[in-house]
Amino acid sequence: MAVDLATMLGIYVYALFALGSYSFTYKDNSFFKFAEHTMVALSIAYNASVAYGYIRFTAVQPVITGKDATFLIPLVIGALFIFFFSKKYFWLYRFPIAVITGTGMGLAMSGTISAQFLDQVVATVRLPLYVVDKVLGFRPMDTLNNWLIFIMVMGTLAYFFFSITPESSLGAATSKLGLIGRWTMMVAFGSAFGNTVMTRMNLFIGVYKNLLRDYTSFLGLAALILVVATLEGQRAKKAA
Amino acid sequence: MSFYKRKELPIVITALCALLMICAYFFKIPEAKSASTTVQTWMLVMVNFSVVVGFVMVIRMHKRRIDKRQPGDKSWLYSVWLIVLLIAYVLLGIYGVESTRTAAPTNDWTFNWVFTNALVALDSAMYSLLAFFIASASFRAFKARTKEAGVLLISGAITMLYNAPAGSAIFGPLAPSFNDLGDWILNVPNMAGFRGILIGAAVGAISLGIRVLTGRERGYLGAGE
Amino acid sequence: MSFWKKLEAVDARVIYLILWIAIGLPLLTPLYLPLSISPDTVNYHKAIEALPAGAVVAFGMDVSPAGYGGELGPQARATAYHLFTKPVKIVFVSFWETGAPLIQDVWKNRFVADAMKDKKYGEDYVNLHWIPGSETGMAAFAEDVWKTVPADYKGTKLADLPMMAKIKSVNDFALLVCIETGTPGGPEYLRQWQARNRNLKMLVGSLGVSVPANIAYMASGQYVSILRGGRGATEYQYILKIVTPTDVQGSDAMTMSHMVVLVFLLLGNLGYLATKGQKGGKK
Amino acid sequence: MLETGRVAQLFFLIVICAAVVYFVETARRGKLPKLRKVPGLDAVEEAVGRATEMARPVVISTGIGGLTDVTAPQTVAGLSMVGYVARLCARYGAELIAPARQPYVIPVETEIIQTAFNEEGKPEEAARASEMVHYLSDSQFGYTIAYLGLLQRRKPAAHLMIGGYWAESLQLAEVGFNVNAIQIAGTANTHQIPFFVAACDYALIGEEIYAAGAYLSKDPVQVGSVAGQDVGKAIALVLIVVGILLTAAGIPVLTTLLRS
Repeated sequence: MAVDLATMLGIYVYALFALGSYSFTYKDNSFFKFAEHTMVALSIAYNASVAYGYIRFTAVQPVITGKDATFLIPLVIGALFIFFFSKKYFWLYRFPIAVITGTGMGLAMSGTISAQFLDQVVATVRLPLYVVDKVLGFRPMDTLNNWLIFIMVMGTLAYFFFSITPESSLGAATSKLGLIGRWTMMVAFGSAFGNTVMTRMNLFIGVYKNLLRDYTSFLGLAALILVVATLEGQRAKKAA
Repeated sequence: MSFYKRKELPIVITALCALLMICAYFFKIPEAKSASTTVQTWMLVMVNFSVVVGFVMVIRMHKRRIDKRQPGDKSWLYSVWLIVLLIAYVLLGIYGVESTRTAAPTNDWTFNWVFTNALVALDSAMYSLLAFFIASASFRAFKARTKEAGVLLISGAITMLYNAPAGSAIFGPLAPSFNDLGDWILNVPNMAGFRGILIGAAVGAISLGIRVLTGRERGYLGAGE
Repeated sequence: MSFWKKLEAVDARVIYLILWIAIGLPLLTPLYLPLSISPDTVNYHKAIEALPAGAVVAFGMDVSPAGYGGELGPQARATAYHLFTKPVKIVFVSFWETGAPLIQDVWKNRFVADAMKDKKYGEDYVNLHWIPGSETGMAAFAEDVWKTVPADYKGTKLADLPMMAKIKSVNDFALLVCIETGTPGGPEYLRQWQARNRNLKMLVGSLGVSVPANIAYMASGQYVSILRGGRGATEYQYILKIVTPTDVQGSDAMTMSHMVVLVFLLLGNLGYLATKGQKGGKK
Repeated sequence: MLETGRVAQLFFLIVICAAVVYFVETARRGKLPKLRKVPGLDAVEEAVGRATEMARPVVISTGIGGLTDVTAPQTVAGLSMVGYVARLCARYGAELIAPARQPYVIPVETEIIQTAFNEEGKPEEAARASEMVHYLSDSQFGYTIAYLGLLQRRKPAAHLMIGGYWAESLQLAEVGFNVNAIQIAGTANTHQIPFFVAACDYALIGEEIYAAGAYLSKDPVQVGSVAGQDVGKAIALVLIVVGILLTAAGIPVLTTLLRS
């Protein structure tokens, strides 16, 4: 299969950076540092480029063509970000930050109360504590699960009460309930642990698959990086 | 110090913007709604300027490293590479935007090539380093030293077996029951635990919001008076 | 030195090498290990099947390259394929700057490209590219699409895209599919989109790490269903019958990698129990 | 006038906000609400004591978060812990090492340590506070590599991590475990908590770090908001109990009300 030069070069660049990153598991070396610095540079430059594109066509264009001059306002306020680096005019930098924080905070607050507070409460409230199916009759397992969810949600909430001290009877009850919560969360975190393993492994498998597209670049670069890292390690040992 | 240089004015602006958003969400006031949409679209323009801060900060820091280089230490060369690449890729991005007359620099072939082959590789590989660390920590650090850690690890092990596509197969005819157990962990204790955490986090987010609104939380405005 | 102590003192690099080999094997030859399909994936599939003709679907490609390179790429491609085989209108959009260019990468997939053949850009689907501002961007989009996005990814004005004539705000969408890496993602859509349009159904393509939290949103009915990480992606591919040998290899590799971690966990803990009390000092 | 379906939302938003404002303001006026001691704090004193006995250092870090963004509360909680640990180190005479990632956290952290040593009557050590804070690197992985090296070289007897931790949590906890340190760790980043629980001797879960920070610092805004948030959680708890009983009795009135 004929592969054009750009694709081939792409495969090599991909392998260089992927293996350079992985070489950290062998030892810290020049390839890893090179990969790390490249990543910082490219990600900041990428974000800056798309930001430029957005400003250019959403705000600057309408102002230049006279279609919507009001965009001059955010352009000017946004430009105040530059004063972040001025000791004297630092205070100007606070204006765009104030607008951005305020808008974001206001939106998050109004949305959170329904999406993460009330809807979660309502979902718990709706659980029947005695489950009867029209066809199958009484459902003991579902009933038990609903009871468990009810108690475990309360336990988790109770665990995070901090202003009730355990001396009072209410405090003693809360801390007992909270104990259930702590155990519930241990099971939940176990589940989180297992699922994190899945994500990380899948990501590695994804990169591994891409590396296997071409054996020459994969094995060749891997060998090169291993040799260089070993030599560097020996030199560092001698120097020390 | 003059009034407008202090933090009070920005705090008032923060509060006003937040209140506008809240009003527009809860009340049927057409003026508030259209004002809030306008502020939102303005904010989308403004927020893009913040990349300048990161951009200049990283260049400054690496310039300092180059200036302070020690004889015999070659690590300053990485800083040179970082600065050169950073500026070159931004210039390429601007060229891409201008030459294709679109907001997306990735419409430029070269810019997109670097994105797909270099940035995607780096991002994926750096984050997947964790796969290795999880493997070694599983062997060397994740020990059931307490009952809690024991419960966590057992729940984790069941989840892993359940997640592995062929994991439950080792149970042979009992595989469906094992899958039920995996589902149960996810849907009952895990769900209940995370529901509690979510409700707590929602309250925490609202609390942070009101502290910012009332000027009791000022970290976001930077140091100084 | 006892056996267990020697085992515990093993160089971490040996462990890393075992991982390379264990995952490499199935990637070289597929083992065709069995797979079962979870109810969430079935429900995810059903929700898209149930879409009426002409329904407008938002496709939120909110991914980082790392998310896409791992679990979310296969999810996004399978979901796009499924949607393109249905008589629905799709609006692709991204609130992650890195996600937007990957929309085109999804279209390049063999199955997706095949399903797209009969669809017309501008009439059946559009790509509105990237919207900045994270959660604020979502709110602005929800309230007024046209004001937030003046043009699509190629710079075409929305007025020149016929299907956009009927799409003005979040109320015009029947379904949102969000393929999410992190923040902004599902919870932000809940706060800004579903809070404004209570009839908006949501499907979430979730990274494994986010599954435990997302289960709570699913149990409350806020999400119709989710795809559970890489496992969910593979199951979905099986349901849609778009599994390639490479996918099978990936799925086998997933099994192998999990087994490796499980064996390490088991050995490490056996060693710990066997040498407990010998160590001293440490509780 | 109100949007339909958002009445209950607005009501509860106002109630929670009012509770936080009330407790923060009364705390600022000097009436600090009493907080319970988070269990992990006893373990901290024990760990520092053990380090003193073994004549090995105490390492404490505040994560890789900042002080100006959404991660700030976590870093602040970590800094409160630094103050507490520094006081204990001064009292017992243990060596303190505080690795840092963000350059602008360093002066804040140094000052905290200095104050702690001064308050314990150790001015000579206080003068060397800036040597206790180690700036490692601002890049995530650069910081991690340097931190791991530090743990391996210095072999601390106590290793504390309180703050915003991401991918590095796992490696730090693993190496800390391998050098036989007593480890106490806490973060509000849910994904990282499992690693801390599995590899550390004591883990502070999520919001516990804020409560611990508030408990130690006695900062009125921190203490007040912890107390105010308790009201929010109590409301959720009461709603759930009342609601589920009403549902069981066949009266779904609460669900309707909450959706109004």
